Amino acid sequence: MSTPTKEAAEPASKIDMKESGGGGEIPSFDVTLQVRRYDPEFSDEARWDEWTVTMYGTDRVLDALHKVKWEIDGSLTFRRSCAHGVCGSDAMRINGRNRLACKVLLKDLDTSKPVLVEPIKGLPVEKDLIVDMEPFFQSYREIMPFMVNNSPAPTGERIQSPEERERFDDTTKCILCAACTSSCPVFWTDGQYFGPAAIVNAHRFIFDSRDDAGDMRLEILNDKEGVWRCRTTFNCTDACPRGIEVTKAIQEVKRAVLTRSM
Amino acid sequence: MQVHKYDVVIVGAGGAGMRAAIESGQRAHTAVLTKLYPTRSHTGAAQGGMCAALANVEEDNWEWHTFDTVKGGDYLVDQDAAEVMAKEAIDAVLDLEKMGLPFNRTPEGKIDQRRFGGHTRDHGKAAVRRACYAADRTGHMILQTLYQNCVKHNVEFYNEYYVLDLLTVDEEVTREDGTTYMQKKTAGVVSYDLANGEIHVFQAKSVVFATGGLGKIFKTTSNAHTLTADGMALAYRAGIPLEDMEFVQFHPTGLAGLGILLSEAARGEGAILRNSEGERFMERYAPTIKDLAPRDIVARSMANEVREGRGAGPNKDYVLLDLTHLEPAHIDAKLPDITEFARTYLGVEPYTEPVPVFPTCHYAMGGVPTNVNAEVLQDNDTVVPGLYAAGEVACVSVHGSNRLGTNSLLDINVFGKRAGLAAAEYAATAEFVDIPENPTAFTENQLNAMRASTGGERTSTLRTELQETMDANMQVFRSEETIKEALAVIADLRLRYKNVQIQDKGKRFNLDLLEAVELGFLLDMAEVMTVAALHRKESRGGHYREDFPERDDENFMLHSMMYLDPESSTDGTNGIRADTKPVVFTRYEPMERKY
Amino acid sequence: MTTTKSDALLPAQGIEAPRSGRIDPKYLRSGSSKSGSFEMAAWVFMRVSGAALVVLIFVHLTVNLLVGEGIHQIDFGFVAGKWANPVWQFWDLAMLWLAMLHGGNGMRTIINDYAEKDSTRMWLKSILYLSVIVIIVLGTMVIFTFEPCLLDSSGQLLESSPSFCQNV
Amino acid sequence: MTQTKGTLYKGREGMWSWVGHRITGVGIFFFLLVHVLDTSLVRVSPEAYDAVIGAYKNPIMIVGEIGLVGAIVFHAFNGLRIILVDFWSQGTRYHRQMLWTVMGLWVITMIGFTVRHLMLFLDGWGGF
Ligand SMILES: Cc1cc2nc3c(=O)[nH]c(=O)nc-3n(C[C@H](O)[C@H](O)[C@H](O)COP(=O)(O)OP(=O)(O)OC[C@H]3O[C@@H](n4cnc5c(N)ncnc54)[C@H](O)[C@@H]3O)c2cc1C
Ligand code: HEM
Ligand code: SF4
Ligand code: F3S
Ligand code: FES
Repeated sequence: MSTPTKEAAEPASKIDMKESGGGGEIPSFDVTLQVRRYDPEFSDEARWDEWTVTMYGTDRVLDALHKVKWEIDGSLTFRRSCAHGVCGSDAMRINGRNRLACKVLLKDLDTSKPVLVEPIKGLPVEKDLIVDMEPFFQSYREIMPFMVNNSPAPTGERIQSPEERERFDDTTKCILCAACTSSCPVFWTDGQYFGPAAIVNAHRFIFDSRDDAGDMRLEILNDKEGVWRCRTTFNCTDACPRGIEVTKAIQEVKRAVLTRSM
Repeated sequence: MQVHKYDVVIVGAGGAGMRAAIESGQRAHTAVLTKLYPTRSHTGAAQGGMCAALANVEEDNWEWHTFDTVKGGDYLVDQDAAEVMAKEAIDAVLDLEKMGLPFNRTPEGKIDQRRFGGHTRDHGKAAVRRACYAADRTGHMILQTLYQNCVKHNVEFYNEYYVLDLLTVDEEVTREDGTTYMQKKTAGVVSYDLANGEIHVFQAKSVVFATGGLGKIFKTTSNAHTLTADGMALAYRAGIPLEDMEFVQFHPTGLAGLGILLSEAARGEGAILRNSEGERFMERYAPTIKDLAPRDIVARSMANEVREGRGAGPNKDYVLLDLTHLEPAHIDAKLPDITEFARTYLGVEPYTEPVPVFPTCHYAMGGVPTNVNAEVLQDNDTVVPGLYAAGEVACVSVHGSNRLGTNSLLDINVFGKRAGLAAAEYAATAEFVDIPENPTAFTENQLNAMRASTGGERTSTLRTELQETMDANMQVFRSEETIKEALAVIADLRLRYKNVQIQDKGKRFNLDLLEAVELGFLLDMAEVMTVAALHRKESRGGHYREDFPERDDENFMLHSMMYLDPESSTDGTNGIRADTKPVVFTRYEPMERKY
Repeated sequence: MTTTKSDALLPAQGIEAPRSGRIDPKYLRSGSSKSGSFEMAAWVFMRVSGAALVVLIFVHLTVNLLVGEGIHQIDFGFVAGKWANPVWQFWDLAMLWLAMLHGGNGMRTIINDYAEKDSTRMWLKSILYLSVIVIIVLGTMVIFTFEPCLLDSSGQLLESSPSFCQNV
Repeated sequence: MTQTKGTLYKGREGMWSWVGHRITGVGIFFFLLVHVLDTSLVRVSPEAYDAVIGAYKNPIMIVGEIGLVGAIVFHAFNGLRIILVDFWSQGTRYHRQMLWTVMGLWVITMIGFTVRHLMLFLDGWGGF
């Protein structure tokens, strides 16, 4: 950290505080939310509910959902926790695309039309926006998402160069939100495909220089439901809220499986 | 009602819970109950790093780390515990590395370390590189790595199981001198399956609480929606005291209105705090180190600007973090997370616009009292057999009145591991304690009453009122007047809470119901915090009393201990008995805390 | 490890950890019967055959449609003229095989994706395989047994015969 | 309930190119089935073959042929793009640019083909 204590004069700010800093009124606007709802306790049919709420410029879709839940209809159900895009609870389909509700600002949407909110596709819907995540985590568990190192542990750390560390950096960012897997047209078809998230997490270990079980993971993903089912549709990459290059990771795994069998 | 029987039940699957589960799961029949999928826990939000005196990049040792921790906590730290933590920090980091955590590396391939506020070499001589980190997502990597190892060791998770009651049994024990006391014993927990609303009883020899913090007591917080003080409230309701609850850390730079954390690194890189007039106000409060003053001082200065009408924004309720004089390339290189948060959430472009910030409730220094083996205490020194606590829910106390950055990720690993080991070891020889009769009665009555209520009060209204009063009266400035104001509001809210009515009458995923239950935890803990604050008539660390602005070692070099006690009445609040506990000193004499 | 079942004072029920055995059976992978290496080979084949087909098909289209009189030149004589040359015979044979196998495998993927029931899947694939075999066999036979210089009943060369038949 | 209905997923270039690839692939496959069958008629008799092939020379079929060639050309170029995405290390980063290239090449090829095909067709066409 640099210490800016010795500067001769206070560094010039590029803005006139009185104007921009004094801040105008945070704009408020009305948003219509259309949520696809389903509660098997009361009906086998899914339905669309619609509410119009007044929201502010800094509000996100999650805030609008909360507003409905807290002020209008307490039975509206969705998962959430951190509210800033790091826990992966609230992947849902917003205006047709998988997003984290806590990362989509309402003002970035076209609020002249209703905002459509649906559960993510391809996993069994349990209630409203909540889906059963178990099949998703099952695939994750199957790819051995943990370090395997059979050599005797050194007293200190295992040495790894910054370049070796960089090799799998991208895929360590995954928060297991399922936005990718549930955006994949192949996964939608029968839910048998391992799915991008499982492959991303396998990639994280396959390319970790400290790990010894890469071959086993490649074998697992050489399954008929493994990497070969990916048709490079890139929906996963587009959906990933962490900006992981998911398809790239999948392609690297495919090439690794190929190289290994040759 | 369904009954399960496990040697060890761990409540919470954040960093502390899963670290415990990895140890206990390999030694005893263990279940982890968590109201969230493990990887949703808030440990994943931590960015900065985890400290350990590895001395990988420069000279360092655990004794210096102990000193920094003690001093950072304004000497209210139990020094024996701080020593344990600083000493075991090294293994804690190496354990994680061997579990696979992808730490950033030095050119030689060792774990890289960086500086962090309050961590110094040789007792304050200069800043030291002690924080081990994985980019700007150390907490995320810790959470993922621990979960991965739980998968590896086949830990049994009960996901989306809310623990709503701690089952203990009181037994009369006669001391050597003939006097008697009530010894608590752990029998198990009662939990609620979110998916279908069924109640499950878990009988266990050992129960480990690792339920995290209480940020949602406040309106502005860096904490998750789900951090509602559950574990503290459950322990408290079961008759366990709570220690040092008045100490809450407010982080200076939360995104205004949202509370999302912007790391201290921003100011380290030269960002400047300004008020609505564009003035660099920290020059007035800390003329030499200005914006880089300690967290509590900066937070208070910011709040003071707002209070005196120099806040920015339409409601004049925040100040501005100005990065516009920095090169965009520099901002991108050093502060990518900050720029992303500011853009995503406030739509503010930090290259050209100042970012609205305000202190945000960040961390609870207090909690369920434990000794260094993570064993929960039912008073100043009696251990409750079979009950353990670790992580933010616990108070060991290693953070005293103010936690140093990076010491919490360390805390959850060191004491999480200790809790898991101790719980398994205890379970190896202990007998099950019989579950009390009607174990689910309390929980079921509570839930049924809420389901049936027609009182018309909304959970969200009460919660908002609580959070607003806490922000207004119990934040960085407190005085007898504001504390009493908060107490009055809380008392009123507690009455209204009886009339809380929920709208979702279903069994499946009834989060409406659970939010109402969580509000009960928040109200209880807000009250305890406020009463504790009322009793501490001094200013120390995160607790600042305008009517007592000085630290008062003579009268208050003591931990506070708050007991649920229906017979007691303190300053107008009924039901809380305030007591104290001595602070443990080993090598460091209290000094004035200045940097 | 100690016992799972509760045998103490409360009714004992050995309850599994939830949501691990609770997966919707639709998602359970029935321990893959078909070896992955087949899928890998198919994947590679799609790429190799695709690359080859680009050349084969583009030349085919150019020769048939873009040079000479284009579409109007195509008649029996044109085909006969081409197949008199073994290069074209081989060309069309390769195209036939590669395209059918490539297309057939592509169709197999698509059936795998969308058939909802195992029985439907089996039926569709049987029909697919059968038609691919029939077409390949038929096409191959046509190319190899093709007789360019047909005579009519009177023993005269047919009008549509390619010009080289005159020289025979 | 497994949600199969609801709104259409709003995929981007990658998804739509895949949809296109799949549809063209299926289309070409069925054409090929027919095409092999009609070509087999050369074994039956020249008249039969010429009669069927004659059908390809009618103006409606000409439009169909342009469609077919359009499908093949797209499938072929996009197939090459997929191969690049698979084997070129930077392929996934530039898949969008490559798709625009595919579309550009497709337009150029199709203009060329259509003009030439129509000219040749009109040249030799005797009218209805
Ligand atoms: C934004 C942010 C940044 C931070 N940065 C740093 C940093 O850089 N360095 C550092 O050292 N510290 C940092 N901290 C602090 C540190 O991250 C936390 O204190 C620590 O992670 C707490 O871990 P935990 O395991 O105690 O709780 P958590 O991770 O919060 O986990 C709580 C668990 O308890 C479960 N639970 C809660 N209630 C119940 C219930 N009733 N029944 C069942 N389960 C329940 C939840 O499901 C969850 O699994 C940061 C904190 C925040 C908010
Ligand atoms: C012209 C050259 C061709 C090239 C370069 C080519 C390339 C490809 C490639 C690379 C794939 C794999 C796509 C994937 O895995 O995602 C594919 C799939 C396919 N091809 Fe071709 N192909 C060509 C010609 C043909 C022909 C002639 C047919 C028809 C007989 C055909 C039918 C199909 C089908 C049905 C698929 C499956 C589509 C899917 O799974 O989505 N292709 N092609
Ligand atoms: S890869 Fe991205 S989208 Fe997929 S689960 Fe991980 S974070 Fe979510
Ligand atoms: S969306 Fe699916 S098809 Fe492949 S590129 Fe992503 S996994
Ligand atoms: S609530 Fe955590 S990712 Fe959105």
